Amino acid sequence: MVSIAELMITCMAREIADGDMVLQGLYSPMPMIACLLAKNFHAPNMVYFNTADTIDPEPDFVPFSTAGPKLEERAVAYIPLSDVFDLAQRKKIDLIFLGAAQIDRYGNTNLSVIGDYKKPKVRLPGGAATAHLCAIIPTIIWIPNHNRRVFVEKLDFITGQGYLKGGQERKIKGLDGGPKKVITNLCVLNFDEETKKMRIESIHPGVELKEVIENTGFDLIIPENLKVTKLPTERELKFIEKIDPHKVRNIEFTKR
Amino acid sequence: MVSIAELMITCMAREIADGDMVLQGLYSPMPMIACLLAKNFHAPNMVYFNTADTIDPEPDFVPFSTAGPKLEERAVAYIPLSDVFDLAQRKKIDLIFLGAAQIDRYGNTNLSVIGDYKKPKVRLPGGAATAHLCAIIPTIIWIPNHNRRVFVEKLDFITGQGYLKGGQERKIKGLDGGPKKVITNLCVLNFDEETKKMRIESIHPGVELKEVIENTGFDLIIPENLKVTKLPTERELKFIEKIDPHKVRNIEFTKR
Amino acid sequence: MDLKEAIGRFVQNGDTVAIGGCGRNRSPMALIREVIRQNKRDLHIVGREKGMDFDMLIGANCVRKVSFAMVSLEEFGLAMNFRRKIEKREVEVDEHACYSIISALRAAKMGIPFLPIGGMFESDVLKVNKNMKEINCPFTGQHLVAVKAIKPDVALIHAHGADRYGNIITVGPPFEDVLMAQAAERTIVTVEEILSSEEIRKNPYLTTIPYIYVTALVHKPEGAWPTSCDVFYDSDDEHIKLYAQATKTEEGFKEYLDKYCFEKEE
Amino acid sequence: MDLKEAIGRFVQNGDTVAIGGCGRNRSPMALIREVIRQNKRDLHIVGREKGMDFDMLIGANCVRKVSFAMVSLEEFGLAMNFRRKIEKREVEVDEHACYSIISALRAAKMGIPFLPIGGMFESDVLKVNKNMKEINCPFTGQHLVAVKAIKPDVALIHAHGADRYGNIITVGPPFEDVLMAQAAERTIVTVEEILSSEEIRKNPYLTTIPYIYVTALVHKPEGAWPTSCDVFYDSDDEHIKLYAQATKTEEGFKEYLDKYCFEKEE
Repeated sequence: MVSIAELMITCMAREIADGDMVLQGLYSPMPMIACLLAKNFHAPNMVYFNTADTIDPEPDFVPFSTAGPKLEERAVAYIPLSDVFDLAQRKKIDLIFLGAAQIDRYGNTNLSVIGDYKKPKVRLPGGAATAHLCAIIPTIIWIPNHNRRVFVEKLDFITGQGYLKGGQERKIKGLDGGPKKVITNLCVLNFDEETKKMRIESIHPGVELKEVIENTGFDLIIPENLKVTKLPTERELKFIEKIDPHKVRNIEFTKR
Repeated sequence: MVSIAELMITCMAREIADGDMVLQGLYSPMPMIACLLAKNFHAPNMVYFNTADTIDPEPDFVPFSTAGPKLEERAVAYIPLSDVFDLAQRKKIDLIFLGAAQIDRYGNTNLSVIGDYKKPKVRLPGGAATAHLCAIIPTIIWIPNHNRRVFVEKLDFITGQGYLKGGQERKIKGLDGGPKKVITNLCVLNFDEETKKMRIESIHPGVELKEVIENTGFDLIIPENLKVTKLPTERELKFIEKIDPHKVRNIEFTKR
Repeated sequence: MDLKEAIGRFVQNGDTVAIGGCGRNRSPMALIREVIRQNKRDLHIVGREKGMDFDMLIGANCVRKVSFAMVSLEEFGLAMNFRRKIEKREVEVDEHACYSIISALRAAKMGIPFLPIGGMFESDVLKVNKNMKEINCPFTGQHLVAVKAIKPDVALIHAHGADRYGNIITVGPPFEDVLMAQAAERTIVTVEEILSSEEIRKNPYLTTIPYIYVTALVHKPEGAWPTSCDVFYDSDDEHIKLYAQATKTEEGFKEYLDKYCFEKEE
Repeated sequence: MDLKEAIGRFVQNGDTVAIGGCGRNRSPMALIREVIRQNKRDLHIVGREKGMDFDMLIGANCVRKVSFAMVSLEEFGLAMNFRRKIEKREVEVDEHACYSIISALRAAKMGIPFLPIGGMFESDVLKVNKNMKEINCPFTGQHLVAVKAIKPDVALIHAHGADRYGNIITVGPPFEDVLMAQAAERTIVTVEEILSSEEIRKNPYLTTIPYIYVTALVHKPEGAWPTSCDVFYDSDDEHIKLYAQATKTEEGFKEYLDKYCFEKEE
């Protein structure tokens, strides 16, 4: 039995190519495990940066806090996050995983406020690296709760730059990088090359297309041959279980 | 018998007040020894920075290269020179010792070229920290060869900012710091408070006023009661001998 | 020096205070609690990705303005004091990205009034934040964002070891701790262990924050509790969970403060 | 990898080359000699306070342009090749102060096209250098100097130890070595010792230049000779004196090169 966390982690790991320089941020349990998974399977030469300021740690198990001391174990070096951001500014970072409280059809994200900025209904935590990095490097957005409160027609605030108003606007405005995929608990999404509108790439096993449509507050592009998300292999699952005996991977789904 | 190096070193050391943050640069043998002298005598709480990127080293003897490994011994920390310059930019550094190939009556210095800049008669080594630091922090200029080729009416090139054209010009231009003293093999010089013209503070024992005047290519202000430079004490001399058994202090006077 | 004297002498009402650590790791919690006990007011707090430290100071009414890229209790939920005070407009918001906070501190460390950076464009964060302005490179014309320096009056940091002169050794991640110490006018550091001066002079390459940046040193083992301190201890997640639950109401937070701050002897 | 392959593959004619070390300390001399043996041309060399390394490259006609704050043989006199070639106008001069060189490299490291600094005003260096421009802060109006980034194509560095992946440990002064490695597109490092990966992973806080910045690693004991390498060896001042005397004439320098560079096996 594959849990949704395990499936999402595997989807994230598969976005990492061998040799990529990848950054995992704070409160990013699934990306953390995805990085370790990728490095131990198909991407041994990836460079793994994280919020514990280390490079390529080899912890025997993962911590709950994704900036926690366990992520220092057997690292080859410390690197302050500032230096990683410098590398990003030089377009040397290939990927970062970012979250979103709201997302629109063009992959713009909100992590700042629900309601009016000056008089918010809900003050959210803030976007961390989002507003800087989404303008310059490729990103993967992960969303553990695919529903209409998250997938909205219009954002209350743009923290993270997606494809802005779609089409070539992002390019015209001189931004680099941009959202490559959105990985949720229901499906994997990408963006149409022309319009930059969100498109279903694959639906997770057991999920109905209807479920995805109903839980999305805007129209998704549905491709002709809808794929089913590839499951993790037995070996991948075993690795996840080994590296995460305390089920850190589930903390976005179940209360601790 | 006190050597001229020992006298100049003592003069430099006396410009360091307890608690000062002081930087010694490259090819600065006498300032290096002056810093160690001051720290071991009247200024135990000074902070000693140097071109070996260390803080407060306690070498058993001084190296010939003033960025040499001996200056790492028993330091409390390494600090890249970039961080020291950052401190200078925040006006936290109290003093740096700088040299000069030419100097004018207002303490402007040339370390770049003799002759035309684009077609120089002599291309000099360059000012190192000079052009940046002379605009922002107090400086002491040391000159081991007080003569008319060095003390000139007009510079070929202003590397280091002194009092510019004198009077209040430096202040008007918004510069901070500025040259406090010029310490030579003949005398100690300072600057008139109003005109910012160079003035004799004291003449070294055994040197005639005439000698100073003849070796200076512009008119110096001569105060009414001309002082004689204070000699190092026996204890100071002993310390210099102990810390400098290889006579690094003399390399600006005699060939190695 | 003890906590009382360090905070009493070196943190003033109205100060801009940079706070070390990241998330629930190596926050200077003993110093934070002392700031609250001494009822400091109108602080402008500055940090990159913060948690309970910021939330406590805000909840205890110490804070006028908050400069941040993220404030959260991670899996334990929103930082409720942060949320409440901003929704009530009782705290001024200076919202940043991680890198713009870092750049603001780097500018202060370098003694320059701004630093140009190459991201942020088209984010509403850039639109609402008056401390960022779009500029062009004087050489290349490249479109950039100027980030205004944030100069901390004081930095609060927890570290591993130091000699009595304040030469600090950290063996864990630097976070913004070193940068904050370099950028601030004054720096207060709590440490797990006091080392001899001889140990420091034997291995000067281990010193991460030289004494020249350190104003006050307090020997305070477990000074980061309930956050983690690398090789010394992990975060006390049970306690942070308790905090998250307590702060769901203002009353709950008050009870928490009474028990774990005002009545705590340290 | 050996010297030949490292320089052959990663240094191209016309490259901007940042060179580590300071004065006669920890210059990457074996790499410098290999650049000369391979007859690289039109290089733009960059460093803060340099000596024999710059002078040799200039004398061997490898250099088109030199960015520097000082080039000197200290007590052994002027760097005569540097002097001659500039007086003959055969090398382009990009004269800096220490801090503006550092700032130009810092800008490259950060990926921004310029960095503002707060000194240099009223120096003729500012007047003659086209890579510095006076600007005003967009927030405060403060008068500043913008220093244009210098992006090295390659950095040459000598260090103490590394594992075979290129995680570098330096225990001496950082000089600009770390900054150059971070700023450059490619970095070539010679080291005194090769360490095991296990040693590196045991103490990650000792790694000063992580492998991500290192393109090529060459195990080259005494790779800094005749300059110093901290705990390993001091500078060979007799040899530097010999160099200073040889370079008094162009013929003398040629003989020196033949004997100590072209005929040297390393």
